[in-house]
Amino acid sequence: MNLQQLIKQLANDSTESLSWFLPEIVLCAVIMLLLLVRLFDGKQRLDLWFVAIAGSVVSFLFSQPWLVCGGGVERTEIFTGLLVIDGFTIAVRSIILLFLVLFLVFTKISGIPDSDDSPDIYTLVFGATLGMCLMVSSNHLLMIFLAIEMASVPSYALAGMLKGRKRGSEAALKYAIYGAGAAGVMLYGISLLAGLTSSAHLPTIALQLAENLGTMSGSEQLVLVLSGLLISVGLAFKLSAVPFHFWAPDVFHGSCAEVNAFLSIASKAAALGLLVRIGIGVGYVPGLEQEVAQDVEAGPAVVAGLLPVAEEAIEPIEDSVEQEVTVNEALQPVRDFIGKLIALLAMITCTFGNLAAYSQTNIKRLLAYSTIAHAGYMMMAIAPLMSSLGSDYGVAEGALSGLLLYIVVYVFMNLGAFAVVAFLRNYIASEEIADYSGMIRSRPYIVICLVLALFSLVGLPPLAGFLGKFAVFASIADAFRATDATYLLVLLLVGGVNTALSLYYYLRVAKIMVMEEPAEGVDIEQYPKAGLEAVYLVAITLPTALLIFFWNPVHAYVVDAVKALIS
Amino acid sequence: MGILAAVNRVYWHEFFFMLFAGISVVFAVCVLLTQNIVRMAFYLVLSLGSTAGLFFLAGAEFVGAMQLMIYVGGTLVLLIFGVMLTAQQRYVKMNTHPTDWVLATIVGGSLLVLLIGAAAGVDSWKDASASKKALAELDVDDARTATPLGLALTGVRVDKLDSDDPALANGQSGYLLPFIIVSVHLLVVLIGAAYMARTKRSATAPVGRAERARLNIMQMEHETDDVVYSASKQSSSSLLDSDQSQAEESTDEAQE
Amino acid sequence: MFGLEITPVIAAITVSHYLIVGAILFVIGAVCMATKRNALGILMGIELVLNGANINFIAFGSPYLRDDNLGLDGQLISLFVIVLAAAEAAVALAIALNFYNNHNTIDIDRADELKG
Amino acid sequence: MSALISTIIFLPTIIALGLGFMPSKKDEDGVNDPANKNLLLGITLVTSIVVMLLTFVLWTSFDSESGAIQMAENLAWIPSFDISYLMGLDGISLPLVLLTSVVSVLAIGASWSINKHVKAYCVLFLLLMTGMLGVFMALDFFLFYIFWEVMLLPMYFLIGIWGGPRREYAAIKFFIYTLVGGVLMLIAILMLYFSSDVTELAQHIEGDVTAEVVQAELGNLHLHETTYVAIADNVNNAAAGEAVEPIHTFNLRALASIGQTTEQFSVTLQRWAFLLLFIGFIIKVPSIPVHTWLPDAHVEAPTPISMILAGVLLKMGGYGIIRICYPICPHGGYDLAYLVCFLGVASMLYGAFAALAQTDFKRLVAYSSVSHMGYVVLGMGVWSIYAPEYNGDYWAMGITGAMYQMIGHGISSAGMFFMVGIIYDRVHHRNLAEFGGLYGKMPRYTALAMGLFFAGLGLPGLCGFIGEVLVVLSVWNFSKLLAILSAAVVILTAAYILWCLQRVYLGPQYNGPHEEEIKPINSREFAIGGTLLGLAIIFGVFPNILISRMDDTISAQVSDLNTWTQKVKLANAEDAEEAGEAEEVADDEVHAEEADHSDSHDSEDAVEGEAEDAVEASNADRSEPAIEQLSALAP
Repeated sequence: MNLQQLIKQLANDSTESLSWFLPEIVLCAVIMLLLLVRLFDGKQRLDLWFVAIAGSVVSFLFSQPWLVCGGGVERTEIFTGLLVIDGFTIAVRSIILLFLVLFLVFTKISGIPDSDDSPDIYTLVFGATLGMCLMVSSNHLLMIFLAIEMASVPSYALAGMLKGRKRGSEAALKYAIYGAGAAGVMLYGISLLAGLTSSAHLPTIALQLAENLGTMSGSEQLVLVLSGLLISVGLAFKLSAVPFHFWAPDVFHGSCAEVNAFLSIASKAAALGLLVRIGIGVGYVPGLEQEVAQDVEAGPAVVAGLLPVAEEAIEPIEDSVEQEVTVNEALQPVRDFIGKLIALLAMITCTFGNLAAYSQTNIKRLLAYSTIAHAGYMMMAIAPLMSSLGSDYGVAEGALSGLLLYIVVYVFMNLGAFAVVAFLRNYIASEEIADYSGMIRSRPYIVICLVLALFSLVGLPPLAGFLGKFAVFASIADAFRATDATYLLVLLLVGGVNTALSLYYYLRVAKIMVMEEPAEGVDIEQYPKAGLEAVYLVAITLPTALLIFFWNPVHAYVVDAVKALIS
Repeated sequence: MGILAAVNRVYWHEFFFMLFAGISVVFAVCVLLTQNIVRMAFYLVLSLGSTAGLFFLAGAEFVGAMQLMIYVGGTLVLLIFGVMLTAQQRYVKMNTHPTDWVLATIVGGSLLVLLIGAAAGVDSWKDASASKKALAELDVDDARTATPLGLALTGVRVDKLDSDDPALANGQSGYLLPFIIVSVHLLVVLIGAAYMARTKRSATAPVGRAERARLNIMQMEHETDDVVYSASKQSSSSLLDSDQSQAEESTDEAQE
Repeated sequence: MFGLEITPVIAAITVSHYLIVGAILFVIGAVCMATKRNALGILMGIELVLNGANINFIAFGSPYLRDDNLGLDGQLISLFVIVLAAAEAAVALAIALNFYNNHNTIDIDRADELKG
Repeated sequence: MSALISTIIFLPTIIALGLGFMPSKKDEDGVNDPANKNLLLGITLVTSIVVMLLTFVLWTSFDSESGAIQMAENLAWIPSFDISYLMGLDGISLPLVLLTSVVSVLAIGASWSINKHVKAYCVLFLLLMTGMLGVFMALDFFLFYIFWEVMLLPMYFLIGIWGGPRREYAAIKFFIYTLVGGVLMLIAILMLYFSSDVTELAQHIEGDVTAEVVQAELGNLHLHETTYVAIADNVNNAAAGEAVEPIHTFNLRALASIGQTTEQFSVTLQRWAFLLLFIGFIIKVPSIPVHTWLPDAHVEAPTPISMILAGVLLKMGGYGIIRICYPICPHGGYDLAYLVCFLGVASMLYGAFAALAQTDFKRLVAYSSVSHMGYVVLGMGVWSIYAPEYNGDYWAMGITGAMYQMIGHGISSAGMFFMVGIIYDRVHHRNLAEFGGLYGKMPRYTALAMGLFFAGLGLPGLCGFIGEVLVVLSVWNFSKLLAILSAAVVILTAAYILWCLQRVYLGPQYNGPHEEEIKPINSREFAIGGTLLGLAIIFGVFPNILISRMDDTISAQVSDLNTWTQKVKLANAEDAEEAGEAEEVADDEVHAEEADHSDSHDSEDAVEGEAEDAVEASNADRSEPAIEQLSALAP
């Protein structure tokens, strides 16, 4: 193959890839636009928020969430295998972009950032979102690291968004230092993994592992486990999983509620997406069963889409087809390792988050620990996914769709909670739970929205949080039935116990706001009553309260989204 | 070439490896042990600089050059700027708590033993025959990695097309996307850094909700704008310049 | 020691030798992050960690050291790591200076407003 | 398919949403303007009366000759999980639905003492009604769980906002206890759901299997139409030797059928599921050792909410055990019968002794609830304590007794709490030592109170008697010791109730605070108390009103479980040495047996072995003795 052919192939690949990459391109364009518009003097007249919101809506539309309906999206590797597009990518990316739209509306209503800062802040937000979109589609070790950096580095600056504040700058510094350290550790793990398998492309790594796993020496296994642990440090940091959660309460406390919402929702969703990507990426080689079942001729066609150097690939792939029957079976130890590691982390994270939340007096710290706990619940879904990926696709599909449902629900309930915190801060200049007491007298609608969001976070039926939890727990129970692995039963019990544990601290907030007398010295009456805030909150809370009636379509959607991923 | 020359060459390779590795490790240890932030920065420059030598030895001369230019010439200079801006007398030396030392030594030591054990335990990694063979056949033409690197950055991979392992030949990706997307990242980061470093503009007073929100946050922490702003004005203006120029530099270099 | 042939002292250089240098830099960087009180010192520790990883990438990718190597991927990844480290350092530094301006200290142990 | 049940359940919710937009006129302290309060409470009262009238329609249109599910409503809700909106009534749920609607009306009537935040009160009360009614009529496990948890939130706020001094503690305690139970239940639900496969129920069908055939066979399970199609496909595919996906189900009837006629739920699973479900339910009943929320919650709750708690909420636990625990996990129920009976008797004794020791009037009534609900648990547990002398009829009697006790206690305890509430409204304390001599000052009230407390005591001729006697009789045949103990509790009950009546109503004179406030009860209070007392007398004198409607359902369920016992437990025990043969029999039966007991006579032809006679014998004369004995009891 000469250079010309290679370049032609590249051109084809890139053109095809671009059509899947439109949302990211729009995000890039908005970043440029936010920069360029400032060059002209029209800044005083044009509020850049409108540019941002328009960009986010366009980007959301380009993410085409409806494509996955009916399981219509096949797994496609784009940009020469760096990224992968499938139903899961599209769904999570859409959720993140939808959240971006809601978030921008939220910041407009809450007034932070003000019009001076907004161009910079929105640039950072869009930059971080771009990184998150890449996180959920990464298929390559470099892209994983790059995407994490792209999502994290702007977030560090966002945490210190309100300048001139001691707490804000402290939060930003802590976040930046811990985050950079975790990223460095993760990179070291990535280097070991890449060196051991001589590749950075996840499916290739999986193939290499499947080939060599049986003959690995003790030291090689040690390297593999070490690299897995080191990579999990970086991921655990992004997920705020115990024991790498310590930044979360401080950062949440120090930065404003708007940034908290961004960090706790978009960042978590993306980190979970990446976790799934890595788990499936190195633990499973998709599509091999199909190839085996079909005629061998189908092989090259699939591979040609997958890989850049197709013509050379045809010959070897046919060889590998013969071994492929066992590839996914051979990877079972890898999956078990990932599944058990994540199950363990999830249990500790969940329990710790819930216990630590008990003693909090600041609502943002409380919600930070609640975020940690919820990261634990969501990570629980990965365990059944990994345990049954190679054996029982129905179970794996259920687990992944459960996770997706949880993320969807989580967007609304957590955004609702943080929005209330921000709005109340604007009223009473306080984020102490004690100052919220008796708030129902003066702002009943806001309080009812927060109470619904909190009980949804508990997972109380019929609120939406229950549906997420139910889906995740159900998949664990299903996987337990299918595999009889004891750790899944333990996971289920821990999840259940935690649900009950978490009740008390959410309930305490509700109790203080609803049942106690209004706090001394908190004068809320001077501010206008319901307005945009109430409208926004109701719009965010309604999905939480009503999802149970529309559960079936949403469930059908998430099931469609994960279909092409693992079959 | 005679036998003597060949032996000489092998000797030099190992000699330089030991030299660069030694400098790198020794000065890294110095970075760790010194309590003086200015010296720390200096040792770091030496340590990372000699790492570039290791890159050259391993045949990655382009990366080695970039290491010198971006890392030593850019990032570390940036750090040194930071050191100079904050190096008031009392912050130059800050002693680590002894308990931290003990803990860190124990944890770090066991991690080191584990990592070295792992690194030195894998057979295919300590197989000297490959390196001997490669060095024996080394030709000046083979050493040009800049061209394939440049091609890879535009998305075309020309190495390993004839690899024995089919899977490895497949898993090669062009790096056009990260090459482009990283520039967007650098732009965002540049704006972020500039935002963090500069004082708050107050060309227009915030109105309505925004004002209320800002005032409330200030009130919550019992701070006022003025005190903080006046303190930050002086240093941040100078930082802004250095910051931008460095970041721009790295952007340019990355796209070379 | 660790199965390495040390007699003759100057044996042929292999991937393992590079990895050991990388591991040492990584661990020193990690210890640096844990022990330094100066925020900039911590940042320097992070640079060491990233360099340790980079040495690994270069070693794994070097055709002089190993047959079934990582190839150009190793060099490319380390290139990107250098660029990303620069970006990260820029932001971290700006944040550190911001912290310095607000607190009039660069001692990370003095960052104790946020507790509980 | 009429939507009567759905109307009953969701009417309160709709009105509650409407009330949310009503103006609420309050002063600074949240005390409502009287006219506004009357309007809001009036709307709520009318709503509850309409609901009650609709439940009377259910009562009259209920076919008491059939033990099957009636008036079922079945909609596909979440087909992907096979969750359907399945509502229906049978003889077990009907009396409880009626009890709920009647007690709700009376509780609203008793709510005029509420002055603060009346709008919120009414909204929460109506939501609570939806939850309670839904629990009793849901026949889908998932739906049941949703309703079960739905009523938590309103109840929490109802206790926490309008309750007594320690209301917040009591409300949180109630909430946490119930949620823990709910979580355990959820885990059991998931375990059962994923182990179930309804295909097996239809596998005995021969020939060309179509959805219609399956529906004809399994129609009494009220599965959804699409499920029948899926089952038919599965059976056909299995016959053709193709792999089939299991069809999981949340349908309570289908789960029961699976639990009794197949081996999908292993013995271990059944024991664990039974235990988890049982804990979840006895938290609600409540039985020791998880009863500690009850005294706090009942004491701190406002009077109408205490009436609801004692009158309705406690019954959900008993209902759950009858409806879910035993039919779905017979192995668990059979093996753990000792545990159940022990808890029942222990609760009875503990509750009675604790009541004796109380000085707080309301706390005494609360502990009497613990004691009385012990009969319910005991009545349900008498299944199999002495297996060799097993006779299913006594269990039917025990269950009937438990059901009757639930209704009777629902009336008498609601009445007792209302009586306590009346005096508390006047004198603002509940210290038994400071009462006395109310007889002279409030004669009508005292008469009502005496009647209701005697009903609680279990005096013949009043509603409490029937249930207790049935339970004790049924226990007698299994364990004399337990029977004697439970009979002895009657003496203890008499002791604390009579002593209490003596201290409060008789006594020389009232010697507590606020003596001037004591005035005769008004007509609203008299109407509510009178209605309760009237009901207590009616159900005490004419037990057949209820029993005739419950009996067929209970005997149907018990006979199914008898069949199971003969086949699985007893046959195995008797033929221990011929274990192999017995298993064969069981296997045959598994395929031959169907859920519908009316078909069971036909299918028994296929049964071979010793179990056959016993089964037929027990089926032939089932349902007779209970009624006969009852008519003998009625004066």
